[in-house]
Amino acid sequence: MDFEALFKQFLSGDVAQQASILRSLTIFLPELVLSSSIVLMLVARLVSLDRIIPTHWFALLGGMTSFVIVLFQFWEFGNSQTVPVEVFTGLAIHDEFSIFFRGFLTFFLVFVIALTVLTGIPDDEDAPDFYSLLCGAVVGMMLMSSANHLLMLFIGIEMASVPSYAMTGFLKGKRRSSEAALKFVVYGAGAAGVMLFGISLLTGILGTAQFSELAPRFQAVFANHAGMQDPATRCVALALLMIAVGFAFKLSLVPFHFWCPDAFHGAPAEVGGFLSVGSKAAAFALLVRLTTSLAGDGSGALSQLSLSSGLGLGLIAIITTTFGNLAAYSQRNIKRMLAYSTIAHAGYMLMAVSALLVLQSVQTDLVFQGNHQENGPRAMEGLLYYLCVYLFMNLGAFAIVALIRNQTYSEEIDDYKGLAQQVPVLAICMAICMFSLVGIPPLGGFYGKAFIFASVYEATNVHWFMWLVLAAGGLNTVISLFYYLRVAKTMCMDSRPADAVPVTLAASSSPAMYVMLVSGMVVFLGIIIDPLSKVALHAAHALF
Amino acid sequence: MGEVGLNAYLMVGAVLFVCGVVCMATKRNGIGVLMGVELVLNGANVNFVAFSRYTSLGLDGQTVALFVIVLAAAEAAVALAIALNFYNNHLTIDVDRGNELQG
Amino acid sequence: MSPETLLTCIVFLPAVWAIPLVLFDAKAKEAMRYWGVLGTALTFALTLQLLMQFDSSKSGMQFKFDTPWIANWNVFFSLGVDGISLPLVVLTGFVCLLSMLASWSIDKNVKGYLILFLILETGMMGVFLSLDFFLFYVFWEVMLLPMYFLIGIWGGPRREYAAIKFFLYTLAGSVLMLIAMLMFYFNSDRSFDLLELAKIASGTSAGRSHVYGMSMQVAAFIMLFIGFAIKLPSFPFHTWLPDAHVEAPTPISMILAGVLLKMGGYGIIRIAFPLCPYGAQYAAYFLAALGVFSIIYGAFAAMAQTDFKRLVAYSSVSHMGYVLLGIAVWKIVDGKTVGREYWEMGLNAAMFQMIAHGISSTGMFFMVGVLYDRVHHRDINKFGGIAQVMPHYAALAAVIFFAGLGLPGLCGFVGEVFSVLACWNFSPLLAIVAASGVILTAGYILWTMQRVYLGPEYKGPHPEALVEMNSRELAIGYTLVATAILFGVLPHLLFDPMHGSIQALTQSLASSYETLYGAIHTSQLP
Amino acid sequence: MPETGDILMFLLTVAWLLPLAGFVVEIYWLCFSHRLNKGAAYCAVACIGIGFLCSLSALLYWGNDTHWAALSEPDHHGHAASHDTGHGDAAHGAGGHDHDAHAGDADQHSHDQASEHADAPAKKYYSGTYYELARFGGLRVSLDWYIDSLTLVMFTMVTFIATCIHIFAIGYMHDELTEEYEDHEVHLHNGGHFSRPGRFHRFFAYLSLFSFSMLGIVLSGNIFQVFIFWELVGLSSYLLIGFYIERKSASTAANKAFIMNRVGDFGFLIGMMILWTSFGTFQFGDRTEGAHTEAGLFTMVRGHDGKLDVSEDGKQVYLQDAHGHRAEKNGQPLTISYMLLVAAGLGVFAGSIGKSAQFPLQTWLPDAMEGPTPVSALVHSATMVAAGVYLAARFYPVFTPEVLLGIAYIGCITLFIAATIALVVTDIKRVLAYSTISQLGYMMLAIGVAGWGAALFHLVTHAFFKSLMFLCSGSVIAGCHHVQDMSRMGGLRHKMKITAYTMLVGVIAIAGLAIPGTSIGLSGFYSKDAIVASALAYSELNPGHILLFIAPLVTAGITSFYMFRLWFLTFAGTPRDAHVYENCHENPSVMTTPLLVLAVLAAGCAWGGEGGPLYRLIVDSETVPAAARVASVGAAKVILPSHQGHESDVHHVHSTAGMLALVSAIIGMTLAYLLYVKKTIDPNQIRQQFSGVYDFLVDKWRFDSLYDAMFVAPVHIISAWCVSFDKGVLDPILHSAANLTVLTSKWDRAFDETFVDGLVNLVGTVTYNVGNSLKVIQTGRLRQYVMWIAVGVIVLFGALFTTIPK
Repeated sequence: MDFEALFKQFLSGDVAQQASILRSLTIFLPELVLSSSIVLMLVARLVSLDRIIPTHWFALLGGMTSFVIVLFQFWEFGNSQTVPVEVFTGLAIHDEFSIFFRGFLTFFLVFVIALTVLTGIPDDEDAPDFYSLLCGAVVGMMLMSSANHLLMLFIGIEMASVPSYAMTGFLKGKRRSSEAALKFVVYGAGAAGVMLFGISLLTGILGTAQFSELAPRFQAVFANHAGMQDPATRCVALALLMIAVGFAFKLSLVPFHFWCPDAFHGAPAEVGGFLSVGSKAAAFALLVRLTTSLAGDGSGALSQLSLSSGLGLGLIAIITTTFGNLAAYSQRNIKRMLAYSTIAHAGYMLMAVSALLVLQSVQTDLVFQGNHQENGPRAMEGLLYYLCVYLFMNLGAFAIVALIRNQTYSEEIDDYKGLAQQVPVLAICMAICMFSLVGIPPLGGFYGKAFIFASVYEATNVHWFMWLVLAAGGLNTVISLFYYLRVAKTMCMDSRPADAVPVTLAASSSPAMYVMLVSGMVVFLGIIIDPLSKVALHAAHALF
Repeated sequence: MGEVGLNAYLMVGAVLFVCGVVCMATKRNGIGVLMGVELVLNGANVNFVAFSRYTSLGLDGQTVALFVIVLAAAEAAVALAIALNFYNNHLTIDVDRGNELQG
Repeated sequence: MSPETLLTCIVFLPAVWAIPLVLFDAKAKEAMRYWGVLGTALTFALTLQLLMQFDSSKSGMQFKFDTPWIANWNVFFSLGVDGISLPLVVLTGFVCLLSMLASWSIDKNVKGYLILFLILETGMMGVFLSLDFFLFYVFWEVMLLPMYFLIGIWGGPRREYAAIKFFLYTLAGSVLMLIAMLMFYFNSDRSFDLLELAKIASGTSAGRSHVYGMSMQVAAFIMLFIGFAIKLPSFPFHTWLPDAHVEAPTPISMILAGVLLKMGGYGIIRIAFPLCPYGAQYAAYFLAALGVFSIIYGAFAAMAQTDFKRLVAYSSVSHMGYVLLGIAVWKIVDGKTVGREYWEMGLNAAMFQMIAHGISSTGMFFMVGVLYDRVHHRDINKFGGIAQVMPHYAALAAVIFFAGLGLPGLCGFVGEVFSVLACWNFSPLLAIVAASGVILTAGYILWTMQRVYLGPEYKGPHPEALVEMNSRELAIGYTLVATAILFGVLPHLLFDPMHGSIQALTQSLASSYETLYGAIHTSQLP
Repeated sequence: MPETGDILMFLLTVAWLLPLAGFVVEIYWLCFSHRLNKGAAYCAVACIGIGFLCSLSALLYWGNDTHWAALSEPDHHGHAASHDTGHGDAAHGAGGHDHDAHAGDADQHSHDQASEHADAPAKKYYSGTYYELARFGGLRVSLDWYIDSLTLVMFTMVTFIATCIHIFAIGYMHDELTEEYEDHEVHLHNGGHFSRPGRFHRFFAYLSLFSFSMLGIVLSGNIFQVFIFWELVGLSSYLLIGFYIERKSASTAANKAFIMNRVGDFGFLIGMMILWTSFGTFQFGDRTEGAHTEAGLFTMVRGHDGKLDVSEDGKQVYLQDAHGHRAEKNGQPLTISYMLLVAAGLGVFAGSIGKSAQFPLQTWLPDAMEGPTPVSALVHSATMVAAGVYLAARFYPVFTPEVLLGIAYIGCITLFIAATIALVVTDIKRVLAYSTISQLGYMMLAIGVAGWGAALFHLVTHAFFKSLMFLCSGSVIAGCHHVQDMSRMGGLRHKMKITAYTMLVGVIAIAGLAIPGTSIGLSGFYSKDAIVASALAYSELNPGHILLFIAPLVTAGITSFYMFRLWFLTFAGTPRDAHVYENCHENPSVMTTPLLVLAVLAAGCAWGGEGGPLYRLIVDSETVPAAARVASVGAAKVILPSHQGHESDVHHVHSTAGMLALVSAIIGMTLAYLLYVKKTIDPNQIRQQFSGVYDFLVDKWRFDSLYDAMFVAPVHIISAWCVSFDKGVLDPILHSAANLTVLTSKWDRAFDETFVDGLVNLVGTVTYNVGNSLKVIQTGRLRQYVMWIAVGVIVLFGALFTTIPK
């Protein structure tokens, strides 16, 4: 094939509803911007430009630019009749859903960078490394959120994970930090390996790695013979399971959560905040995409598949939530506690996915659809809303932890006694975040939870098991009250011990502003729900 | 002696995979653990290549394999760096010595 | 002021009023207190204006105000008031004003206290005014946080225990409520509108022909009832109340007893009954029995207390039992409602009892608080002879306690006697047991008064601190006494606005039960 | 010219509300002027005095308006009444029709009266509504007024006695006019006596409050309203008994009184429920609203002819509408089950039991003597306790013969028990208290044996002489500086003549003495005579119930015995306690004048006996004409004797009964004379001989200890249970629930020591411990983590393999 042919293909793709390489690159612009900002940062240090311009400006600039571009793409989708297209010959897909997540991630990136700047991690020497790792990880997550191919899936996960390993161990001098990093990397690598093996089996049996192809192929393979006696079925089941392990690792679902508490404990709070939100969001995006495309139109064997996988996820969700809440209760170190709460919340969100799958399994049942319209998108909307609120409340909590750590050099909950008397701002914002994590109106956390429970309730019409899921959700909400309240109580009701290190933070100082902004967003999302939920629903529609 | 079939390759891949996992779970030496990781990944690679040869998967498989090799390298690099850092702090690479974080 | 904005103002004025408090200097305590008083006073004034503009001849909702809130889930921000919610709204404004006036004893972190207080008021107003189930739920929970902190920070020695107990009970209840809410939402073409849901339940909705299934109604009713019974509080769910009351500071106890407990009764009348008539009827006897049991049980428990505040708390359990009793006296004989007028009387009595209890128990807690502020203990056996040193106070306290005792001419009487009178039609046995409550109530209240107020001299600690009430306290005391007498002598002032709405409620419930009953017997329902 | 009813209503309402106004003024007297002048007293006296004038003028107006038809010969009147009420027509119409010599002069005049009133027939009673309390659909609760001759008589009596007692109290409470009132009965823990500012104004405020509530009962036009004021008199009696709040005994007695009344009210409430549910109204009289007339309770039960309309099987009673026909509701005739009607009657009567201290609730009244003596005179002898009787009489139409039988026996038991106890009591006030109970028993008995008129007759006379005697005792107590024990008195007649002889009048009156042969005696004689007579008539018709005649007869003797014993011990003989005798003195005129006035009335109020004006006035308002015998249809087969006309049952036996009663009274008196004056028999001997009986009586038949054991103790035990139930059962239930979940979950270690209190701690502990034990999994060992991956995969695969349907 000669050059013209290649060039022509570059300009205008040769396959239907696949974007040409050029178009793909334009669509890929946010990621490109981030990557180029990474390069810029490294070069800047090479020419020691970072002595003049602090490195984080580059990172901030890159993050903001890419966010703006994503916004523009979203707007483009909004009013012109742009249709979802597969980019890079079907490796990735470009639709509202991916845009939503890419926007989410870049937005989040900006906030994290701002936080790191405020808390002074890292120092100027390491700043370029740190921010390039950060941006790289975000790029990986964006790939995850728009992956359309099992290879892309793997690359995305790896790209997201590898920098996180490094960031976890970023405090080089600290024993704990390095230990955490080691555990994280080994565990992560192991999980990745298992996942990859699963992918290899799946692709092998179905003969494709394209998401859009999976469902039909599955139909084709299992149209005639289903059931577990069939080796192929068993093999596919195993493969899916192994892939699930990869996701479970990313989402820190029980029993693949072990890395999470240790990594969060060892890593700086900022990194913890980043991991707990970013990688989780991306992983959920990917999970949803994969499962929905596996469920396909939910006819025949697919319905069977999505129902059973949905129930399986439901079971795991129950275990994860309960485990996370129970384990969190007895923690002394707040980062560890937040790690377990992260696990628990992953469980809540997983409930949404399981509800989605269970509902998808009956989408051909028209009678059911008759009186339960568009329940799939609803479930997704719940998930997305939850993620958005979760961004703010968790980031807020971690930010406050980091700020207090900077002054007291302690992350033990007991050292937070009576902070309300010294820094009411932090205490109040922490209380807001905590109660939002419990899920108490009028704080944003409640609505995400309520929406998810709503779709779980609807799923109970399909399978009784979902009642258990619902009950577990409710029960855990009550249980989780204890340890979240404990933090609020320690900060607001106990009195500050005389010998405790005094903490000072002017309400007008920029860190205080930051914290107030974040927790203010939590309240805001608890009062003005409409816009975000509309956007979320819109994005969710792209999947169906 | 007939032609070697797909299953043989898959068997090799599976064996590699299991070896890798066992190695990860048993080795106390950090480097050894990382090698286990490599084994697991390569087990998967064998599968990919085999499938691309025998099934309708086609070239995709081999492409994936190539990508995986690269990723494995990158991962190994980071992992080794972290292991080195671990050594600096603990003066050993015995992974069991890192048990401060627990509970 | 235009009707719609009026309600919105009533709901949000206190919260908005709290914002400027942030700017106050932490030392300007007096200023902040007056600011708070001003805010509650304005709110009370607004509620009074609502009372003025309210047309008690209409039975339906008035001042309705709708605007979409969460369009996707078609949740509306819809407020409205009818004869059932109006008295409670006014009561809320009234009690909040009084307890704000009683808040001078609070000295620790006044700013935070006032802010939480005002947010709490917004929450309570919202609960009574919202016509959208989701909105109702949100407001219901909004009260939770301020209350938690108000008890937990400004409370007594075991405040944290009490606070978390309160929090836990309420949260557990509201999780159940949430599930019930979802049930109705998904069984009603995605609607949270309470009126619409009630229409569907009564089968008179334009959209749908069939009503909710029986099993669903029973399940939903049980969940809702537990959620509300915890707030009420009714017998097995009452153990949070004594702790919360004992530990909470005086003004907060006043609000707890005066308003928060009413939400339980209000929820049952406004939501549990209209939305699941079948479930309600199914459980009616149980409810009434529970109410009667609470009456007796609370009275007995009160008699054995030595902590003054705990005693009053248990008396609340006993008094709210009449509310439950009055609500539940719905007699059905093969599908037809028998003696609807008596049930109507019961509901009226229940509402009246809620208001009356709002006045009397607020007063009782205030009176206990006055003593506590002076001598800093609440051990009844250490008191005595208070009437000798503080005659004026003792006289006011006596009136309030007699109001609690249910003495004619004071507000306590009408609610209790009417609910008991209405009960005979429903079940003579229960009526007799409930009537025996009058003896017990007299017993423990008189005994308490003898031990606390009568006798030659006060032997407890800090006798020097026993000085007559100051003018602010006198103002509160006299206001309470005046209202107690007013409603005791002219109960129709209260019955007139309620009457229409309650009549409509009973009629629609009766008819809806008949339709459902018919449907069951022609077996159109699961 | 306004309606007669309205004028009466206006006058009585003024009389009723004035004391309330007085109360408000007096209670705040201390705010306006200083506490040490008698302003409060004058205010109170003024209020009640004006009240008396109003009610008297009301009575006169009414009489004038009806040409005193009530005073005419009863048989004509009775005939007229029955005939008139047949058409719901007027009493004074009867006055117009009768051609009797008595009203001869008024004849002409009355004719045109009748003709001019023919078109607008006035009723036997006037009633109306003040305002509605509440209205539920057809049901309405309101404050009404109901005025007939009984109301008027009661009003006049109450206000008059109250006025006297108020005036007396000015003197009696004089020593309260001080800033430093030394109370010698209260000892402080530092040994000294208790001293407090005086409470003059407060006493009169309470008295006014009481007068208001009492008049409220008399005036009220429906049973619910009666209940309201019923409670209010309870309150004011509570306040007055506990007037010396610093005395433990006083406050305890007050509580006892209130709670025991509440026990009665419990029954009252049940009765009201039944009436309310089955009649749908509380009204006594019919109420005309525009066109249609709504029947009141009395009409519903008795119709216009005063007969119960009982169904054939005797199970149901048909209700009547305002026009005297069977009431119907959408075709169905309205009925009430006969048993239910009986229950309602008994319930309402239970209220009377509590209020007028009948067996078994009599024990509170003697303790109530803790209050100042004027209170005992007004509240606990003359008026409030009589309210029970008044209610029973007022509600007579609703009582079936069975209920009446019950009332009779309650009264019978009470009068005997109380009299016997009075034999041994030495506290002068308590003797009177027991005699009060006993006399109330007489009234109840009378009502029970259908002696409706007799009962109320006795009520009024008793009010006079009993209040007289109480005031006398009060004056004795005041004179002897608060000595109440008769065993320390004696010979006081030399020192305080007026008191002594006025007291004697009262004693003779209550003893029912008369000049033998002639039927001329003091008021008590006539009224007791009437009661005994109707009792005899009753027991003649129902030989089974002969006891109902024996008991009052014997008790008549006992009564005169202990009353004379009281008088002899106090006034006659020689002083037993020199100290007391020396210091005692006659009281100022402000206290003695009321005694004289009351003495006159106690002597003469019943002049003419059953032919006299008082009896006629009362009987005029009898709602159930007892012209003929009434045989019961219910369970108890009793026949109620007829009362009116010369051939009535009562009339036959009247003379015999009177004779017997007189004889026993005289016997009693002579006995007392022999024991306490002549000392021919030594009381102490008897005391020793019958020591068992004596102790029994001194212990008041052991009622108090019995009730303590039966009610008070159990209540406290139960309440202790309730609390421990909260602490010990309710929370543990939640504990164990959580406990169970814990055990099922594998991590059951170190739980038990942490059960502290309450669900929260427990669930807290549980979660905490579970969490702790979860920590074990998080070993921190990397290789185990990795191991978990493999294990996880295998386990999950196993799970999948087993669960996926084949």
